[in-house]
Amino acid sequence: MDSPPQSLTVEKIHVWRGDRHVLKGVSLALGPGELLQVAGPNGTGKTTLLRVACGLLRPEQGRVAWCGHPIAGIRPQFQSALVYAAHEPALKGDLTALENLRYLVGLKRSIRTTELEAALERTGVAACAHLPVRVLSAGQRRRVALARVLAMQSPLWMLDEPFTNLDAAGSALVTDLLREHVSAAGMALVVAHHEIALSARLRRLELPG
Amino acid sequence: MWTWFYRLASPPYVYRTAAALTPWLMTVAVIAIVCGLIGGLGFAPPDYQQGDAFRIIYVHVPSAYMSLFCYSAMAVAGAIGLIWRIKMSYALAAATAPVGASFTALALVTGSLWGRPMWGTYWAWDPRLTSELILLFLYAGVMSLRPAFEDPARGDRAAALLSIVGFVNVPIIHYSVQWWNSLHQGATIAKIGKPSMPGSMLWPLLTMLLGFMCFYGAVVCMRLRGEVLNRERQSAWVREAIKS
Amino acid sequence: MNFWAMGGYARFVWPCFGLAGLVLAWNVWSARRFHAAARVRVARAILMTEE
Amino acid sequence: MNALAEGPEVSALRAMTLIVRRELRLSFRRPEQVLQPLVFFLIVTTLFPLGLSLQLSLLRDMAPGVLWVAALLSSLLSLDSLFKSDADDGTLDQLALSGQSLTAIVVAKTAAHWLVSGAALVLVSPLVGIALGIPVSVFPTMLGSLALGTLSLSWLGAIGAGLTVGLKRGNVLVSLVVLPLAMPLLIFGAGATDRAAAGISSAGALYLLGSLCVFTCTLAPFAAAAALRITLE
Repeated sequence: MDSPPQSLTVEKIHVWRGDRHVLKGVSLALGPGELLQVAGPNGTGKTTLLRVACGLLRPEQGRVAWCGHPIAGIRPQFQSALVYAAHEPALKGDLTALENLRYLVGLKRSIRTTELEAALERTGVAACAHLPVRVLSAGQRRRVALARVLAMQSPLWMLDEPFTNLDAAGSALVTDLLREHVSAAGMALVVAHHEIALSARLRRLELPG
Repeated sequence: MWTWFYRLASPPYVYRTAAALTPWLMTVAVIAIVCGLIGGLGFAPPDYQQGDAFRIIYVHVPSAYMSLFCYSAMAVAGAIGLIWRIKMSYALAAATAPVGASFTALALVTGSLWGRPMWGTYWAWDPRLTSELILLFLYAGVMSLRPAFEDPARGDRAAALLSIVGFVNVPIIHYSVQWWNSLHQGATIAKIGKPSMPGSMLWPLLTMLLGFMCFYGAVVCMRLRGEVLNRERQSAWVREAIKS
Repeated sequence: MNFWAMGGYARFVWPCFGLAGLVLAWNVWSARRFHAAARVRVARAILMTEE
Repeated sequence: MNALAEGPEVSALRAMTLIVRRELRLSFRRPEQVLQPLVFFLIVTTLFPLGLSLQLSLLRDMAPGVLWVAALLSSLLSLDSLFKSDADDGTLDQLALSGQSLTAIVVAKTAAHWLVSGAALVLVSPLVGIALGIPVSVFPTMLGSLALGTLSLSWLGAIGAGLTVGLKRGNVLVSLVVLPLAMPLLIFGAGATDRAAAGISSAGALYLLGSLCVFTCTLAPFAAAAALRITLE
């Protein structure tokens, strides 16, 4: 039986923050193999849009749907298909990189240490696996957070500024990972100022100032 | 029934209705309070045990009653707001809090002034007064939580949740304080309020109660208008209403 | 005169009623002020957007 | 295969054990966070005899109350760390998006928090009991009441911590919010210890404390999860 492909739709989202009308009727749609870059000046609600799309923030108006169902009703299924990497890397300084991954990824799927090590290897921080995150540089932390995104193996990625704190090699790595993910029919919603060097299947959503 | 419910949720309707209700409620309140005062101070006979000191009952009991009533109203309004996401019921909860807290403070002060001739001290850790004091702390918690949030919508919801939790706790606090007091029997002598009261003592009390209720209604309507304006600052109807 | 003496309890009874009056008056005053302040805020917001 | 994937493949119980293990490991890496409230507990109980100018008989009468007030205050201190650090570094968002129910997460986190704060406090309390002159025969009641009381307080505290997690100066506010709710715990807990010290049966107070504990354990997780949902947004 053929089922409709996985898709994320955000329809006419309105969000107020106190008196500020942050998001004014933003809509977007994302299907398999697509990458949507959200861009725009600071303070235009890019992070807010991402938080709405992943269900952390309930919009005053509008709806977010996953495979055609409003996410409020299918929260567990939606969340297990989703990985969100916020601006903060969500790592505990007192735990090692590996422990950090194990505890957060482990909530979503049962995972073996070797898989986690492979993910750290892929993002180039395998050497730091057993170091407390406290001693890592900002760029290395970003890479550990990327390893978490990889290890979750979710079809839908939502990344908030994945290029910050990364050197040229790191940025190239993010682009590579995004390309691989998208060509494997994954979906990605990325907030970035940075031009993403992906010609195929990249769309941009510019939020007005 | 539901259309009525939804109309109540509409800010302009609430704003206009509150404005229309205020003078009526205030008139009834003033009349009832004056009648209650005349009855309580003039016509009610002195208590056979407490003499004229018992007349404090005419402000103490209504304010103590209102303190609980306001807290319940706040919790119920908060629950309605959380369940149906109605902004106006948060506005009602926010308008109720300071009024309820002031009644609680009044009940405490009058209770302790009543306690002085009865117990020989202003504060005897009487169970009712102690519960009333804790209720004041609960009000303080709700009232300081709401403005702590930069986003008023979140402050409203947080305060609503806290008032519901507090509401569930009020009976527990009340009975625990009574249990605690039973350990130290002998500290309190006089029991406030008699099981049976002659009519000439009772009717002024009920009239005062009615007066306090209507007074609460009038003051909340006035505050509610302010809350509605604060919340709907951006909307067109508010601007029209203020311009004219 | 007996009435004002309240059977010797005057210094407890009258402060109670006085305080009750004060609290009621405070409620009316603060509610009015609250509403007025909200009106001023809206009026200011209107001025700012019209300029 | 349906486009809608199944729910989380990790069971709620497994997820909760994982969170408890994570919290415990974090506390062991930062032992000072566990020890500081305990030291505070000891210091506060030292203040009372000094303030009462060593009237030992008076002190002995007051001991259960002193012990309980100090326990309450030091448990409040540790509440701040319950959700705050996770909220600051974004872990709380990740937990909320983990596909597990927020209530289960709250239960796990609070249980772990009680293990390192409340249970530790119970273990230290005999020291304080001896210093305050509480007879050893009272210790079972004292320990039992403290265990039940701190557990309930952790649940109430989870609500308070959840409500204030996004606030910059939430610390004082937590006390303001939680302490009035905790007064019944103090009454029954100190009452039980008091009665045991006076040689009266403390069973009634302990039962009441136990029922309060069951009550908070069943309802507070939902309230705390709701609080987190409000403040996370």
